[in-house]
Amino acid sequence: MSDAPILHFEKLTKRFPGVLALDGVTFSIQKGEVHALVGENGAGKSTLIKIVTGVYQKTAGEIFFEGKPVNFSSPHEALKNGIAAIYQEFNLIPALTVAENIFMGHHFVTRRFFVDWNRMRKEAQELMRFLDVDIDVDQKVRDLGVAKKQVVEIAKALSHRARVLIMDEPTATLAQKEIERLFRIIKVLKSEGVTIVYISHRLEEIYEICDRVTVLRDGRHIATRDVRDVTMEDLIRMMVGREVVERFPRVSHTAGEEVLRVEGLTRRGVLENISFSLRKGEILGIAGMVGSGRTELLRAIYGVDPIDEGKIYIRGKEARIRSPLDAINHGIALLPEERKVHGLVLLLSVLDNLGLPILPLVSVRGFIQDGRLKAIAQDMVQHMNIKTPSLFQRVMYLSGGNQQKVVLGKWFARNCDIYLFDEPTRGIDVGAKVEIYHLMNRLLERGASIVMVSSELPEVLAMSDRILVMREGRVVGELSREEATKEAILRLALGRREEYASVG
Amino acid sequence: LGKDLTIGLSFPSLSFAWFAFLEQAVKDKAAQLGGIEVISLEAENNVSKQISIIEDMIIKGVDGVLLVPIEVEAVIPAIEALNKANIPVVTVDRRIKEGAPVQILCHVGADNVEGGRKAARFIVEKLTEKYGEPKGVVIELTGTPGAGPAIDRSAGFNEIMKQYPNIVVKSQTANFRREDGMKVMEDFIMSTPQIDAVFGANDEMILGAIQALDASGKFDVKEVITVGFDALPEALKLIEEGVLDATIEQFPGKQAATAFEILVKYLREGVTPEKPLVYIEPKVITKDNLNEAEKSF
Amino acid sequence: MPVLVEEKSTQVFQKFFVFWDRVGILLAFLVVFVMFGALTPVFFHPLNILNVIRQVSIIGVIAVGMTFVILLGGIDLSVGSIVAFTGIIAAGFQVKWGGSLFLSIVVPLLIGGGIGFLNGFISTKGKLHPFIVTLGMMSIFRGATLLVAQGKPISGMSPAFRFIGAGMVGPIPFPVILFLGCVIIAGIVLKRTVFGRYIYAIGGNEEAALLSGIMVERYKISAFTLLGFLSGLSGLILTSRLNSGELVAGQGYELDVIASVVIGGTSLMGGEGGVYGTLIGALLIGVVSNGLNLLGVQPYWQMIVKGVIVIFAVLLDRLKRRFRTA
Amino acid sequence: MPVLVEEKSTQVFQKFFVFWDRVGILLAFLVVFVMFGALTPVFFHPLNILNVIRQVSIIGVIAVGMTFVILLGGIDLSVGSIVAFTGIIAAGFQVKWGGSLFLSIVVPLLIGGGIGFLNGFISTKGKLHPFIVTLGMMSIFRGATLLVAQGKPISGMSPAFRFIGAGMVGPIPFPVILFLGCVIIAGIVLKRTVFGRYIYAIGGNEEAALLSGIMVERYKISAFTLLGFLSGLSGLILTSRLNSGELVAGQGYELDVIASVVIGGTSLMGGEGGVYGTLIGALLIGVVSNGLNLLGVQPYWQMIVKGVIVIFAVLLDRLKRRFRTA
Ligand SMILES: Nc1ncnc2c1ncn2[C@@H]1O[C@H](COP(=O)(O)OP(=O)(O)OP(=O)(O)O)[C@@H](O)[C@H]1O
Ligand SMILES: Nc1ncnc2c1ncn2[C@@H]1O[C@H](COP(=O)(O)OP(=O)(O)OP(=O)(O)O)[C@@H](O)[C@H]1O
Ligand SMILES: [Mg+2]
Ligand SMILES: [Mg+2]
Repeated sequence: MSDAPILHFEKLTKRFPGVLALDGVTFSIQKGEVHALVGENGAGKSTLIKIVTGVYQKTAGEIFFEGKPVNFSSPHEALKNGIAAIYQEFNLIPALTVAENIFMGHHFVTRRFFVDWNRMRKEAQELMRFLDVDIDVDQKVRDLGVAKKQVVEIAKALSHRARVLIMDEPTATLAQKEIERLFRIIKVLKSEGVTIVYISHRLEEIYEICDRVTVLRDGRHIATRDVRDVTMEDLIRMMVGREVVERFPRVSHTAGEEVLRVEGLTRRGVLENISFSLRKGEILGIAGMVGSGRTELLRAIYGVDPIDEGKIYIRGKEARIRSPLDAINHGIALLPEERKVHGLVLLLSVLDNLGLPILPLVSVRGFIQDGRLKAIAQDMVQHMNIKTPSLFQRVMYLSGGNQQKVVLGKWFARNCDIYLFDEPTRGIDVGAKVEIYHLMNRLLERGASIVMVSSELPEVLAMSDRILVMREGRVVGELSREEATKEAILRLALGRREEYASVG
Repeated sequence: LGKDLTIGLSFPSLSFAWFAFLEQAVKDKAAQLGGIEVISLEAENNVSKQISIIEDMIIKGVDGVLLVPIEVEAVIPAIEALNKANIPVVTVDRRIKEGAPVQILCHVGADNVEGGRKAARFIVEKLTEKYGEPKGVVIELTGTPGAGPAIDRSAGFNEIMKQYPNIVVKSQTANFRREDGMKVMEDFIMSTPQIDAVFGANDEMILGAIQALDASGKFDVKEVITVGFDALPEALKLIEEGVLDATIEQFPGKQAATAFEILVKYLREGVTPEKPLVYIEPKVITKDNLNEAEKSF
Repeated sequence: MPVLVEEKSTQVFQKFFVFWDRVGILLAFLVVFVMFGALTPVFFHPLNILNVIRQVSIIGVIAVGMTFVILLGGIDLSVGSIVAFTGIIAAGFQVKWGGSLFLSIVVPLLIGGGIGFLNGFISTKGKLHPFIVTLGMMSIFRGATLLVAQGKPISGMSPAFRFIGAGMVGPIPFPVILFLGCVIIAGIVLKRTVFGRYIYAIGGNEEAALLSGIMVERYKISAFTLLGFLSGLSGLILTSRLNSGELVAGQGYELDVIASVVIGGTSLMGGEGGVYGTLIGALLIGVVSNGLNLLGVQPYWQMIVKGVIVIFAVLLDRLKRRFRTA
Repeated sequence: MPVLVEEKSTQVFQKFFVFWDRVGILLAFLVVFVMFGALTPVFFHPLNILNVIRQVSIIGVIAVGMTFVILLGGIDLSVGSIVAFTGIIAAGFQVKWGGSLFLSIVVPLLIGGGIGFLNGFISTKGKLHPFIVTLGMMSIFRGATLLVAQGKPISGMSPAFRFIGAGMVGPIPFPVILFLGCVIIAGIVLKRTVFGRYIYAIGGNEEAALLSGIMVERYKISAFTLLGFLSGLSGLILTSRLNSGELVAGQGYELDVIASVVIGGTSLMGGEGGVYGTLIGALLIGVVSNGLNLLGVQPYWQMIVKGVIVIFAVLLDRLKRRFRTA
């Protein structure tokens, strides 16, 4: 590691209408290091990197790249100068193939304008091998699950062979195995002299791979330290500005009667004969590897995707759920996995998004009672600590984590009996996570039950009463709170112990 | 079943009632002559569609074609094709360009330029009656910009009007549509304090303009000299009521029937018409000669 | 509690942007308005103003319905044909089929709504883009109009029927009242009712709306039905105003109507916009046409100037985006 | 390692859907084609087939360009006016301004491209929806056409010029060669070149394309320019075929052109579709019209039947979605 800063920020400031996203930030990133960028949701991390890559233009201050002041006007320019980024949100073209997506922006060219498909595919396959994943590069991105999409994003960033690689929450959508793989790759890149800027809310990861860490809060620079020199408690305190005592505040309840039973649910090619039950007041965790069908299971129960076989019982009675509205009428709520695609209406305000599922409840003869709606929404914003200039801010202008909170808040506002959570704390900061866990506890107290799909094993382990493990569209095991360990889950999820196979 | 002749009829558009009369006249004549199948196709006022239609008729193998060209020039390639296929063609109403290197059995039509002139002369006459000399403000509502009849009628109209320096002509297009005639007239009513006469290049436009004048409260429709074109039944009715002063009759029924007869005679008996051009003189229809109108009721 | 930087100035900013969002096209409109007024004084005459609004009301009533459909991310090309068909039906009931005022008003409105329903039903259930469905319907009902009328306009309405398009309430033409009434009601519906908010949600993100428990298809069909109904109303106004059921009625309306909505700031992608913008958009088109006529500009130049003004007006409006993202 | 369930059968499925995706509208087309052939035998005659393709080529050439623009998520309403304007310019060079064959071909093409460039430039730089920009341009260039021609058509082309629209190469009409040539080249460009792939990328997700380092604006402008150029080519073909520069040429083309593209399966949302579909879409429209003419169906009924066939054809095509999501 050399000492010359490859990137230096001097009093960098960014103002959006109504928001000061970055407020005179000054720090440097050394050449060849893995530099972590941490901070609460809305601290300004994504904004910072988007200014570096030319997506946004800075309001004031300077950026020095390799000692020279730069001001990229587009990502195109940044890429040409050797700075590549994986952004927080997917930037893939659903209708194009994996290979094309990877080489988007620098197609391999043979004779002048023509695409060299063979070379492109070969190089894509090589990248896949390097990443140690099994993705058909000719597949359309549309047909990939979230985790695979993230892998494609990583491959895409790697394909530029950039000198600076910025990763904005690359692991938020990955499961354990892929994360380990990513870390191996980061280490390889580092040994090749690539500088990496790494943003994550999973603080353990910082300790695993990063050399130094910079903390932002409310758009201001708080500190830049060697990772060795700070404890996680210190880090959290710097981020949040206060002490966080307990990271997984699970209060145990005695589970009540059965509220949901799924029997032999099958969706050809995706889900195979799945049975389980959920009792009042419990959290049922669902773990599994990428593409194991967890998302599909929740969607099938919620009536989004049609099922081929199987029955769903709610409080003992068979329920015919054909649409999300049917599900909602049965007291079921789904928190979808891809917030921008399934969870939010980006053009609409925080108020409108929070109000979406509850409009009929706060209206009289079709007319919305504005006061009631606003009161409920204001309450949510406060409870969930959603950082927004006002209730009327469009959701598209919120930071990723705050958007996720709006998705959650939408359903907390409506009393449901059964909550299906798909990666509920994706991209949410440490402090806010605790808030969400508290809220989940409160839901349980209220008599609701939760099915929680999560790729974050510590979360699943700490919060679940029971854990189902899925693999290849089947349930391959059920672990009680006592049996559940990281190793046990991984063993089932990876399929090394066939005797656990298929319950039900 | 016993039809020995198939005749194609191609005309611009059925959305204008004038062509509906023309089509009806052809069909009546066909029924009267017997044994003839008429394939009538409208071209949505689109030149290339009309050419396609004629090409399709050739392929279908019609015996003869009765054609109302949308444009004087653009339809010539299609007539070339008809010639090549040895299918006789009679043009009705609008003539193709003079001197075009194509064979036309006969043209039966009225002269739109002459119609325009007649309308102008009528207005001049009325203005002279009113003021003792030809002067005043005349509104001209022209047809769809660029369309053949619009060009011709306006050309004839202005040719005469130019001879009278004391007559001010204000022109604006109303696209041959009643709605636009009304709208444009409403705007003229706002901008023009004095309006002595209005000429609509078809009856639809003048009918719209009359609605506007009537509703304005500023002009008395019966006072303003109004002249239309086409002699639609509605216009004739207004003439009878004394609201509309005149309309130009081009005798679509007579044109169509004559043309059709010539074509059938040629096909059945091999008789070529004596005159290659049959002009049916356009006529100014007023309250005095209402019974001369074709569609009198 | 999230502490915001510069809470105060923020709100001022917000307010300004919300204001500009609303007035953007209004400003452009005022520029055009004043310009014409300066060039030809009679333009400002109250009678002329009412004249313009009356002229605009026929397109405007449809544009109100189109706002709903475009907010949903849809489009409807059949509106002009619906105008013609319902107009002919109304004229038919007035003149040929017994002359009942009631039937000649109610039947066309129902038919308009019915055609709209079909548009919505076929495009949602068949998962076809409404562009193509309504293009087909446009052709079908243009043909049906000619068929019903047998190629001839139908004229001669009763005085009661003529009130719809030509009547006055005090100094105000009745169509103006109908039009502005539609705008106000639609404004309230979009802003205050569940139906309205759902329209925005569906237009913004159909999937998210579906997962939030909104019956997306039902609302889509409703919006198309509403548009069909309002097109029928426009057909009544036009027929009554012209005192005749016209065959070419409504031809080309679809472009004017969509232009009104889009100039008014509603996004063709759906999810953004509103009916007050549409009002301004429709007025802008009407005012330009009226102003150019008053000035006596030649038809050829009218077309050119109209095109230029439309582009410049929206450019002026969209300047706000500059400010916003800068 | 994540292993997909039933990898094999999945791929077979995939392949089938890709196939159906491609042939969907082809199937609908064949159904219509065979139906007409059965009703009127002359329909199948080679001369008639060539006749239809020639008729279609004027719209078809534009539709090829429109495919690029719609793939980008754009739209262009000005194509018909470009046809008229370039046609008049060509006729002007042929008849009035010296009669140079070279100028009367090259200048209109350049002007077409130039108008297209303007469309693209104003809509991308001004961040305006191309719908409204091209609507304005449609009006501007219709007016400009009338102005240049002083309201009268210009006729009398040289035989060499007439070859473009009326010439034959062996038994094949020259416009057919031009049209099919455009389709093939466009097909290759879209499939094999960087330009083509970027068109899909931008249409699929503009922001992602931008963040991936694609110069989005440049490609958008290029696509509009290409469309303008091809509209100019269409204007040449039409003027040559009619032997006259017509003022009302190209009126209403925009709807036929867009319909061809959409019927051919290209999504109005952008990112999906292709030019072979457009070929089928344009042929379908041409065949329906030709077939109905050959059958001698009455005008009123033609409109109705056309509308019904278009809707049913796309419904038949879209059945595949049923299969896919089932
Ligand atoms: N385009 C925009 N317009 C207006 N405000 C914006 C915009 N983008 C971001 N912001 C605001 O800027 C602040 C910083 O956002 P940023 O996305 O950088 O946060 P972050 O640190 O990445 O948070 P997270 O961990 O949730 O991703 C937030 O308050 C956000 O609402
Ligand atoms: N629209 C789709 N079309 C075809 N295959 C799909 C589609 N969506 C998902 N799949 C496939 O179905 C399988 C299950 O995906 P799903 O997203 O449910 O997995 P998961 O367990 O939730 O994993 P993760 O969300 O972590 O990716 C995956 O192999 C995925 O590629
Ligand atoms: Mg972020
Ligand atoms: Mg998932």
